[in-house]
Amino acid sequence: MIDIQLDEEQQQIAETVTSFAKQQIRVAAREADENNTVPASVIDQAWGLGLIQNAIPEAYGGYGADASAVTGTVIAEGLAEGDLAIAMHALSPKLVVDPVLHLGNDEQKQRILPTYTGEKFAAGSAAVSEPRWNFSVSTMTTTAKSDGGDYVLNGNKCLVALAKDAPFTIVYAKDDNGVVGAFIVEQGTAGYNVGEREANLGLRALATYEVALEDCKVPAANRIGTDAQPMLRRARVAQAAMAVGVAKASLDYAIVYAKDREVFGVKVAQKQAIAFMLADMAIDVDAARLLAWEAAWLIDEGEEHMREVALADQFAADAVMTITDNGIQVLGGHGFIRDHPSELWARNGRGFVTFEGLASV
Amino acid sequence: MIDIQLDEEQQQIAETVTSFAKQQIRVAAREADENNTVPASVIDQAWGLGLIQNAIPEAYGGYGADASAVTGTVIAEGLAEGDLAIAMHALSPKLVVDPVLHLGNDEQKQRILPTYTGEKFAAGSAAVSEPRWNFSVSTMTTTAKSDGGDYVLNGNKCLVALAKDAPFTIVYAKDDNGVVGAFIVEQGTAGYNVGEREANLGLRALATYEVALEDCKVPAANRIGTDAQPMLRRARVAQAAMAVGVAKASLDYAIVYAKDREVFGVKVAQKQAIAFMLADMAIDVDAARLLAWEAAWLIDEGEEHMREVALADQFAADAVMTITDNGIQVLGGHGFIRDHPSELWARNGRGFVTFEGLASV
Amino acid sequence: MNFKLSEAATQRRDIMRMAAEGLMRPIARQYDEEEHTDAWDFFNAMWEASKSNRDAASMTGEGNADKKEKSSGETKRKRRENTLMSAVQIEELAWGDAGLYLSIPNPGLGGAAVSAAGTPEQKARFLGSFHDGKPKWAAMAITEPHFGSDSKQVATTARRDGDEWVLNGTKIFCTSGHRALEKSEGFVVVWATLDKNKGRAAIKSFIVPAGTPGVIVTKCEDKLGIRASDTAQITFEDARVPADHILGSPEIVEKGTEGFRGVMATFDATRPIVAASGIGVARAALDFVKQALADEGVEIRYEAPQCEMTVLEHEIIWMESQLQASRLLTWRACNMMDRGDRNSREAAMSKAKAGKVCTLVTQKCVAIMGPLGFSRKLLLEKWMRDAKITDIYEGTQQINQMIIARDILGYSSSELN
Amino acid sequence: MNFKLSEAATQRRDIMRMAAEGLMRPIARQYDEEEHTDAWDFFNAMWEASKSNRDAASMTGEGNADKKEKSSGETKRKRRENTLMSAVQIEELAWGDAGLYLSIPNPGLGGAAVSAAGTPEQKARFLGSFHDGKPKWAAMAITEPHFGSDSKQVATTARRDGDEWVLNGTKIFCTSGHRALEKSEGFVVVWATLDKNKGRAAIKSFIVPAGTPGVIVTKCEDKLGIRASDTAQITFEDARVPADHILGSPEIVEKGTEGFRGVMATFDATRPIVAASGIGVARAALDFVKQALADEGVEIRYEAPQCEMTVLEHEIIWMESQLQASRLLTWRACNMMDRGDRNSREAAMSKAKAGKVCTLVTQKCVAIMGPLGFSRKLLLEKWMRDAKITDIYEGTQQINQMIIARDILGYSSSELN
Repeated sequence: MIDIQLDEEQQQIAETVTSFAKQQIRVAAREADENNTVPASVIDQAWGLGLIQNAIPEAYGGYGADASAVTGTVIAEGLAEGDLAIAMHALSPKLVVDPVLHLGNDEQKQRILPTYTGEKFAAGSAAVSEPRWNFSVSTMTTTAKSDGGDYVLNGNKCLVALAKDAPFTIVYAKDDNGVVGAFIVEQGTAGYNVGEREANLGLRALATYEVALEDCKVPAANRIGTDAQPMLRRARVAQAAMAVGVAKASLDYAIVYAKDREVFGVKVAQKQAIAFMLADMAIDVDAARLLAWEAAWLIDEGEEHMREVALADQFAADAVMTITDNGIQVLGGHGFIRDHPSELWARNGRGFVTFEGLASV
Repeated sequence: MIDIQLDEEQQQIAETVTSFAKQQIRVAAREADENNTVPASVIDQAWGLGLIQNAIPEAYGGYGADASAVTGTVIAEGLAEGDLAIAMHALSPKLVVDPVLHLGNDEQKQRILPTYTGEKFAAGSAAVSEPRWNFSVSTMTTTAKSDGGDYVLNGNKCLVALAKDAPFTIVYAKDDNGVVGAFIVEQGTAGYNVGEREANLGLRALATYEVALEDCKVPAANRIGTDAQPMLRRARVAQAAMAVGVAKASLDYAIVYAKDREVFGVKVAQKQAIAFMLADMAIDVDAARLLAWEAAWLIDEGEEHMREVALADQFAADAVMTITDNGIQVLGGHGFIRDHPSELWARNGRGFVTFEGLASV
Repeated sequence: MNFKLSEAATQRRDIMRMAAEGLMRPIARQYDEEEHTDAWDFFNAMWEASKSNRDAASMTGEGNADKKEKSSGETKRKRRENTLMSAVQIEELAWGDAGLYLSIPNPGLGGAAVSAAGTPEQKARFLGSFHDGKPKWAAMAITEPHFGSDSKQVATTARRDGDEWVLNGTKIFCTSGHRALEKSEGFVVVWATLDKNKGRAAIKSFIVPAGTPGVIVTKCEDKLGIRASDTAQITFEDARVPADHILGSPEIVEKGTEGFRGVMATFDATRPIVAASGIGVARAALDFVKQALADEGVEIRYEAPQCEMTVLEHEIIWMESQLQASRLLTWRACNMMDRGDRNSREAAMSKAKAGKVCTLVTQKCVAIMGPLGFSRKLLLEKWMRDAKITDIYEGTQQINQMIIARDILGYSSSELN
Repeated sequence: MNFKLSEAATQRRDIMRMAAEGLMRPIARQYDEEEHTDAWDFFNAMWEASKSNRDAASMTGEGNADKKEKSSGETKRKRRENTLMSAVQIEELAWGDAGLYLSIPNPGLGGAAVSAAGTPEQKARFLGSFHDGKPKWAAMAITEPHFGSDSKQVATTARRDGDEWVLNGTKIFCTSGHRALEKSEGFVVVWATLDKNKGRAAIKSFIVPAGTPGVIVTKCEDKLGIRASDTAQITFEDARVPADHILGSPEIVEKGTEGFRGVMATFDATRPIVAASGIGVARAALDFVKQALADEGVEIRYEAPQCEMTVLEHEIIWMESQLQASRLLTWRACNMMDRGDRNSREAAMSKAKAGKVCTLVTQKCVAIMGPLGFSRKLLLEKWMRDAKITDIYEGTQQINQMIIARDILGYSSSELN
């Protein structure tokens, strides 16, 4: 029976995450952006919430709690409401944990998951995007050639988050049959060459790199499942949820500003042009969230979800663009100034349309 | 030097045409739509303005005045501001006159043009569209096969305006080389089979038909020029101008209504949501007109104009959709009622996006 | 969380789809072209069907369907899904034909008012008649020529004269008003003021049965779309109804606008239903286009990269995402109502979104199909005309934006208007 | 009617394009990353260039370029094209770099005010200095922390004390204010009120030269875009200027808001120029994307049928049509100004349209180029950041919609606000 609401546990997680995001993440966001660094203390605190460990079964050292995609959207939205770069850094372990957990075999789980159940935060990474204007998963050119019991990876990746720090990076590449597969690459593997740190429009605090894969050899046992599409779809839903978080942050800030600021003798928010813009923003924040929930729920139920993920992804990417742009517009000249966070959210939000979801970061 | 305004003569034509449209055409529009008939008296009056005859040189019985594409847009916009169906009926001679005048040879001019300089209105017609969802000029399937000194036309056309009345119809078809050509077909030619009158969403007053061309043989001398694209582009600009006329009608009516109607103690127009909507409509009416003027001016100057025609066409087709839809919205429930003309303009305006411009009508 | 229809809802949906396909689609074009005629075969069939189905009310947009269940007291709070089920069913009926769906003989909005504010005696008498006999309609008459959404402007008067109320004034945009008053033994609930100087508190509603002298249907509107539905203009000239035909108290309690608020609150139930009907129309258009494309072998590649995707694919995906967004917003609003939660904001959101989306989707579907979209041979152009009303009635786009804005800003109607 | 640039305008355009390509593009990224630094090589070069070109004013957005020609009296009314030429040139400069364009040393908006309202003596003294010496800037200080567009809210005060005016208050969003006051021998024109109780009539403007004690640039804003341009916050603490530094009369004429209106009217000149600068930025992005696509062999088929067109083609055509629409609206507004016709509505239209279009076009260009669009290796992301200001300064989108709406509705500011 249709029941469109979080259950009590999810509701509690949402509240915990959102309050952490507002109290700990958001206050650090501007400085992080200006200094191109995510503060380690915030990441440590986030780690302390156990969001990653929760999803890992006790057998591998985790807490064995809720690993559902729906709960994943709740966490992703909540943290992103604080700051997208910090949220992505904090959630980077999921780039490795999620594929291994849901599609990996027991040996892979044994080998990988305990890294992400320790006392301290450990980064994860994924290499999806390639530095071309027309990159998409279907046009991926990175290859994974079978070579005896190994795969040899070749290609150039970009927007690989935390490529220097992560003990494991999941590299997406096309195998000899043209199927996109996911390959576990350990830090230090020969041919896994991390290039210079990238400078981007948004997500400045998040360390992303170009990675050149040059005859990078990994054992066949490092391939997770066969077709990587399900993993990428799961990641895309989480990204849609992050887009919702960014959009919501921008909307809420605009509401507070518009209720505070006067123009022509009344509050800005009392002007229909602004009030109705806020109403439209609110509608699309909610709509985007519902689409993300539905797609996540279908994943959890093991139902067909390709189409719904595409719809959620597309809607959220468009919505966050429009909403964060309006978030600036409501503030007028002040929206253009970096004293206010609106422009930061607009820059970060642009990422969702500029590359294949944000599957890579 | 850039000079974006009508010259005095064009200004005068604009005023004449607009006042005729408002006083004679618009009052007849609703009844014409409900009864599926354009009243002959209005067409006769329009004929009396000499708009068609003006463009025809004295040598062929015309007045030898301004035949420029720019003036064409002024006339098209002005009449369409009255009613699109009536405007298209009144201007139907141009479907024949324009191609012959600008791209025909002297023999064709001698043969055709005097028909359109008489005391009485004579209809013209053109057969472009074909009854398929994905019709476009480039996917045209009607063929004109060379057969000795003749062309044999085969194919199905739709939205052929006044196909039963027009002494001449210009049929567009692909020749043996795949070039789209324009062929003069006289009423009564064997194989030119006019089907049933069509029933459409809009333009209900305008008599349009499906036409089946079945081994319809016309002499080679009936082909106008070689490539018909320039004729179609000229027609498209006129249609963009008609879209402007329809949009302007809807805007102006909405303005008057919104200034008259009260809501919550003030005029509807005093509400920002409505006032700003009207402002946006006004911007796009003007923008669409300027784009149409520019494209027409380039045609008149003999400059390259393919791109500008496409831009003008696209912009106008989109703009008339949005504007006439908003024209209904401003009236609220009354916009949905046929006591007001807004819904008629919305229905008529839809034509511009539903088929290859309105090149065929 | 659950995004799957219950078995019961699925069954109802399937039944409605059968009715939509079997009874409505075949006559949709006819009753659009033949405006102001009555589809009696259809009306009778639906009347019969609803007679054998005591939940008729729930499929016809009253939004008060849960009342019954609540009174039964048996079902757990969590298990109610009546509003949602209404939305699901009405999407199907509107998918069949929006004008015909609105014309289904039933107590409609008039009945909803009686059900919400009537005495047990009034309910028994006026709603009871809908269980038997010939097809009947009941309608709601609020709007007047000089106002639309600003319903405190009611100028129709009700004057007490002995044991009767005497009504004078003119109402417009009364859905099914003609059928309620002149084509059946139905009734119209009329808003009238006891005292124009006393504002909202003086506005009361009155049950006016068919056959009341002085009640004249002066016009049935010619409309852009939903032509099968009658939209009546009704004039009241010293129309007299018995004193007990007033809904609620006849007293004017200053500041006491609870009655008025109650009526406003019914929008929380009806708006998601209107949204659902719009979604049904838009889905009809989209389903048609997708089928036509599939027949031509055109595949929609949902995961194609932007740089390879055709405009057509992009448009389809855009329409699907917007339509699904509207549906989820609608279901959420229904869900909340079924749970007994306040849903004014969410109801307005579903309506605002659906109003815009349905208008755009049907326009785009017409455009995609080229000459075929423009032709009255297909239903596409009709769906475009039908869809537009979604953005207008039960509060225009702008009215719903206002409600949402007030709610998110915490503003009263005097702070934002 | 004529849609072709004159030879003179073409020449100027080409010269500006050379400057844009040769002088601006190579340093655009640097001065974006190194916010709050000064591009002295560029400033000096432009200063030299403008010295040898007495029409410098016309290329820097003052919009009062025609003044000169009018006074010369030689050119026929019909032949003037100065405003248009400014628009054409500024589109090129902004195509080079919007932040650097705004930083070109020149009398700017401050100079425009002196030129419009100053005495011959004031003009000679303050504008004359811009013909020689080192690079100079003049700025306009209107906005204050507590207001944006509602300029009658000016709270900065001017008090007469003997032969001097004493200014107190804080101004923000003063373009080139830092360079005018601290990086050159320039000046700032400051709006201040003689009496807060007397509204607009009491608002006057004062020329405050660099070096005036009590004038402190308290902050240079960190911005989303146009980072090469300085946006100063200036505090006036008992800042004293001679009595003859007031522009216009010191008297407060009740109801006499001509001075204020005059200032408002300068928007009619500046708005199309701002529109042109936005168009320049958007065209930079679109040119880049089109070139990149052409390099990859991707052809844009303008006449492809919708059903075959790719999203990419459609986006490009949409962007081109919107951008050309903005340009034509802008040129029309300039044309009217050059003809001496009132163009308030048309100026606001050009600004409103360009503001929206430039924002969208640059966003779309970033999106089209995928990972490359997001990277700071290219200028695309920068153009997106730079473009957004077009929809904000010289009146936000909403302010311009208001002006247009008032004009088409025939409403006063009290009827529509």
